[in-house]
Amino acid sequence: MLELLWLVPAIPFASALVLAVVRLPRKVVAWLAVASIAASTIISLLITYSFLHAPPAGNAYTEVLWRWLDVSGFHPDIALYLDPLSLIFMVVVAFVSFLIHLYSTEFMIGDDGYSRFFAYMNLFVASMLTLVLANNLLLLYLGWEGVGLCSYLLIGFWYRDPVNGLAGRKAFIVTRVGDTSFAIGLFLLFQQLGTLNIQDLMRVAPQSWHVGSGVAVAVAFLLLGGAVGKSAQLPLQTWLPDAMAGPTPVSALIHAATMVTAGVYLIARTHVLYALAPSAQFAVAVIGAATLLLAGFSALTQHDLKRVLAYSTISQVGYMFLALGVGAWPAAVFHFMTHAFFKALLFLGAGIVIQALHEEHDIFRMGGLWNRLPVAFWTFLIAGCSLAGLPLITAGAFSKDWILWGAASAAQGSTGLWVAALVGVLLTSLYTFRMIFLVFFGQEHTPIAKKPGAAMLIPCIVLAFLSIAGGYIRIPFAHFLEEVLPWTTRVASAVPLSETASATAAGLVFLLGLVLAWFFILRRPSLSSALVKNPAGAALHRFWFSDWAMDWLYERLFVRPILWIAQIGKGDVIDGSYDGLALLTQGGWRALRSTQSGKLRWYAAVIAGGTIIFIAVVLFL
Amino acid sequence: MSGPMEAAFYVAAAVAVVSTLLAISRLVAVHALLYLIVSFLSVAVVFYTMGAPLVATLEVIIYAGAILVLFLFVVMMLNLGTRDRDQERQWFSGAAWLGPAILSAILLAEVIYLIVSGATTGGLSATVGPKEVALALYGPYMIGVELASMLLLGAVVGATHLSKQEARP
Amino acid sequence: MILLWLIVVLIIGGILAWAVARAIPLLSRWISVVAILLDLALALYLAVQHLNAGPWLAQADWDWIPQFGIHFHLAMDGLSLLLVILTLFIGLLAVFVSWREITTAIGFYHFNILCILAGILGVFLSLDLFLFYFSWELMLVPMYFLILLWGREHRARAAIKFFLFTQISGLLMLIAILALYIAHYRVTGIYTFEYAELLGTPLSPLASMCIMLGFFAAFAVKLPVFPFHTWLPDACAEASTGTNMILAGLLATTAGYGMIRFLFPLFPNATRTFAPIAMILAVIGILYGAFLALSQTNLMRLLAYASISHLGFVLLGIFASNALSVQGAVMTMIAHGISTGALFLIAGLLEARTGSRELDSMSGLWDTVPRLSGVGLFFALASLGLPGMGDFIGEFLVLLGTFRGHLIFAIVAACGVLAAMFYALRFVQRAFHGPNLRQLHLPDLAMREGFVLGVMIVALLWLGFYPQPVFHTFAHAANHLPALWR
Amino acid sequence: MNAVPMSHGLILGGILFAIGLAGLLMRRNLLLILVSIEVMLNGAGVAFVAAGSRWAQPDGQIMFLFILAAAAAEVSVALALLVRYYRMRGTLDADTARGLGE
Repeated sequence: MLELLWLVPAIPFASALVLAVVRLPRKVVAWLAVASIAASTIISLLITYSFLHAPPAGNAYTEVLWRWLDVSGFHPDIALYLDPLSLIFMVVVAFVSFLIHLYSTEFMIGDDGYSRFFAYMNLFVASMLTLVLANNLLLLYLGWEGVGLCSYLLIGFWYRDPVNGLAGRKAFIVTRVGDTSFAIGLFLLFQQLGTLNIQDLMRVAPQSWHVGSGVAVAVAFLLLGGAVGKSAQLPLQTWLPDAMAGPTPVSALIHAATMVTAGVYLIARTHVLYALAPSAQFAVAVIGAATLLLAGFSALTQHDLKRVLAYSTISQVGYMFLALGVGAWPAAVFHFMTHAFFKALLFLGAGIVIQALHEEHDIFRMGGLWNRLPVAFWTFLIAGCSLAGLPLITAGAFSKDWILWGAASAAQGSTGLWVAALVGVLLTSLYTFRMIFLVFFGQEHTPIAKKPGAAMLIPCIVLAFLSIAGGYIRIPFAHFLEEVLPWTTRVASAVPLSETASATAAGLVFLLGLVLAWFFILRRPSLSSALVKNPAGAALHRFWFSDWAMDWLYERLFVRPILWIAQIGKGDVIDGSYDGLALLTQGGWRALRSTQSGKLRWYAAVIAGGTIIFIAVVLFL
Repeated sequence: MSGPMEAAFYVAAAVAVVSTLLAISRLVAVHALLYLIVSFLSVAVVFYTMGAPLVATLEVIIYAGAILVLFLFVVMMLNLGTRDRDQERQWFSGAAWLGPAILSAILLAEVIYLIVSGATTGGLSATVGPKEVALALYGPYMIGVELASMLLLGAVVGATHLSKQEARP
Repeated sequence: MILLWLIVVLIIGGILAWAVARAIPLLSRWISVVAILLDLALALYLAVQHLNAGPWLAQADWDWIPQFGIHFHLAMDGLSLLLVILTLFIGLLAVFVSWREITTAIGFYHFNILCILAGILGVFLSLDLFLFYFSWELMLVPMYFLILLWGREHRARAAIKFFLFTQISGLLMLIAILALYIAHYRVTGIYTFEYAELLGTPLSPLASMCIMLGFFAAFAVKLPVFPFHTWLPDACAEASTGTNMILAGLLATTAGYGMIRFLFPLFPNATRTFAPIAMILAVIGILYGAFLALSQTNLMRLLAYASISHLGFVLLGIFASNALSVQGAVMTMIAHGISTGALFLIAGLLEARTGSRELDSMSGLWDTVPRLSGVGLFFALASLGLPGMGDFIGEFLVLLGTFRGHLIFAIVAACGVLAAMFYALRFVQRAFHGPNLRQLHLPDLAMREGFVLGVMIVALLWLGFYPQPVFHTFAHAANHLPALWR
Repeated sequence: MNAVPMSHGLILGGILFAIGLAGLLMRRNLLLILVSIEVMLNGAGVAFVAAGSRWAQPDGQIMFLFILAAAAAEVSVALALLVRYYRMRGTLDADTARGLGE
């Protein structure tokens, strides 16, 4: 069964190729796109089954397709690597992709770029699966860039509006900044260890470097740069909110469930390097904690439904980074999985709402939808609770409690990080219920235009189920990952609180957020608007609303200088120097031409003068 | 110390220099040409004293005779009058002569320096008669003679052509 | 013998094409196509027949001017073979592109194209420095005519600029060749231009450096290397599409080839001393080209600057001189020839449709020419170094190799890859995306155009996913160029 | 008898040449410019004859003959041109004698 692994990325890729080249009717396009992902999903489930029942030797399976290139000691293969970590990512990616594709067949039905959309989406899935399954970092990089490309293409999918194009370009460029750091990390790794095969690297690195060695730290930081870009973490998070310009299924698939967690995957995949570089790992934790708080505050102030969700995604990925940073590896992967379910669901629900309300994005112009879009409401509510972490029931609560516990107890954990994570829970709960209350409760502002059909509702229901049930597999999940990603616990000092206490605190904080949201939004809306009107509040609101003014800063720090340099360089300064040479020649020509006066006596005089000089030279030199 | 020939050389040389100076500085063309005749004649004497009788004769016949007569004819054809003399004076006024004079003086100085510093010993005594010249001319220099004749032929044709075209306005 | 035919076929084809053009213009085009195809067949035959036959796949040597030790010595190894095939491929496409665009003096146009190709082939095949120089100059005059006669508005200026730059640098190379020739005579008492014999000529460091710089000047102008690049944008902005494909795609490869074949083996020490400077120029060129491409409004100029940026990688890779980077440089040359050729082709197609080379006059073309736009997007992505295409393999290897010894250069150059995004995406977005402001209704890709571009896409993907045949072919050549990496 | 040194002959030639040159540069009258040229040629001739005399060879004199021929040819053509020019422009000013080819 395992040898079918190559089909998992290959089928979507082939389908993308067909969709890009051949012009097909809509029905066929939809079938082809969904069926290819379904095939991929089924194969990956079969592989999972066989992997669980008859684990291959070493609990890992490598499939070499062909030797990519072989140049003087550098010989990466096109090869896939399956172990519990990549298996989890593969299954989640394939499955969520399948659901979202199904959803898209209906969501995008009116669009004239139907075939193009699915071509891009399939290409994305293929790239993402390649990324996850790659056995060497070069192939991983290929997938990495591939998903970035698809992200760019899909954000700017509605290309007629230049704003979308700009958002796509921003996303591509910002993530590519991180990718450059990633690439340099690859150069450094290869230079030091002579290979890019991930497993070889993980085996050789601890032998070559001691803990905390400079090279290890450098490599870890460089890879972190790539991860930060792709996962929209501080300081490269600014592209993700703008990326919401793309169609909603794209936001659900790429900018919530899968691509933005590629950074998490990368760090988890190379966790050995981070173990060798504690300072880099600590940086991961700090970045995660800072991002989750910053994005949480920003989410509180947004008007656009999708932007709320975007900041929420940034914040949740921040949780995963926090988990990675403290050494709670499986918690990060677990949170990736639950987050994929509930955040995809939230976006799908948002898509239904937005389409129902004539492309209305402003949550203040929504309201009272709970009985008019019942399925959407209930699934959205479940996903929201999962996101906010309704204790004991939802998957999100399980994964988040696990991360909280890790922040307190894992190797790099500390009370400070734990508190940060706890504040994050409050923020999450606040903005989630603010959003839910504003969208589904209160007064009706906009009439409904369109009710969702089965193709859009079934994925929601499935994901809603998973958003709850997904949490209960925590124990087997941890067990499954045990070998690849062991939980690292703190050895030295005692942990000041127990796991139950941590979870209880999180539950209480969740409730506090819920109540506060209810109070400010439903009970006393005037209070919240008064808060915003207050000058200090207004300033803070503006600050948070603009994502801590990071865009403003980058615009002045990078974009404008670059454009400015490009603009002044437009005429090619160097060419100017050649023009100068030409002018000089021209000047010389003019000077010489003036000697050709046509005066006979002048010529004679010049000849005489020349003779004199010549004789003088012969005589006296 | 000083034989008659030698004296003749120096006297003739002095006359040549003075008359040439006068020739190039006259305002009236005819005057200039007359001084030039004097110059040529004295150069002929110089040639004679240097032992080149053939050349001396030719100098008189061709330079002083033919060429200058040509000049005189032209001057006559042009009908130069007082207007031209005034014009000439105007052109020649001021320091117009200064630059050329200096230039020529420097050149002369250089040439003299060259001659004096070079290995130019020996005197001008041997007489080379017309016979030797003629033998050499029609012996090794045959080609040169032919070329010179071609040149003269060309000059004849050219001059004829130019004057003919002029005749037909 | 077959090597001679490679060149002769092109020249005969050119003369024939010129001769028949007045009577039957179409025949002239077909003769060119057939001549190039015939050549391509010959090259492929050589590839198949002799690939594993030792360092030289084929050789041919005649006395030419024996008094001066000048031979007509042709030889082909793996490196030449790769570049010959690339040349013929791009040349074929250049002929195809001109089908519609060139309507005046068709015969002379094809004669020039085929002459240039013959010159380029001569450069790749000659092992006699005199013959090399001869071929080098043979490329020049037809190119001058191509720019001058079939160019746009300011073509005369561009043509003269091109001519001056290449001619002056070529003369420097001639002086260097003669200096080497005489230096060799002083030591051995033999007058010869033969590559193999000149290889070990002992030179003082200063002489070696001066002669090397003479060669470098010619290669640097033709590549083009940073401060000597300004002829390329001007020429590209004025010349016709097919000419541009040759200008940016092929002339650069002759320079890269020259560096690999002659510069390093002949002057191992001088090149090593000079390497840091060359690499600085390369890195500056990468960034400078990218930034200038960002601000251009003329599509051809934009592509020319982009090309300068990419070719910086070739220079960087060659002068970093280790196995990875040099092979990366070769790969970059090949992939760049294809991808830049394709981009110029697309720009030409856009010009044919919209009637302009200005980006400002294009917008939202995806609405009306989706296929052409899609292909344009593909090649723009290739140009920004997306993995899975040839450009990526080349540039990645160059950087990987450079990183070994010259960390800073590699890092700065990697930022150059980032900068490539700016202009590539700007091109895509200005031309294809956005609203269709002028309400254009244009014909999409025609059959022939689609076929040509399709072949190029396949070639580029093949280079991206399975580049091994290229490296394998080059490896044969690399083994006897020991000075390349140390 | 043999007291005139060769250098004096040469110097005489040089002086004549220099005077001719000075005249050539000073005068604006084309006729006098021609006169100056004759003087210069003459100076050269003196030098040749002096040299020939020094070594008792006919070559110097032969050179003078060639100079003579050249001078004759030159003068005939030049004077013809001069006359035409004067008819055309009404002046012999060398400085205004431009654009003859037009």
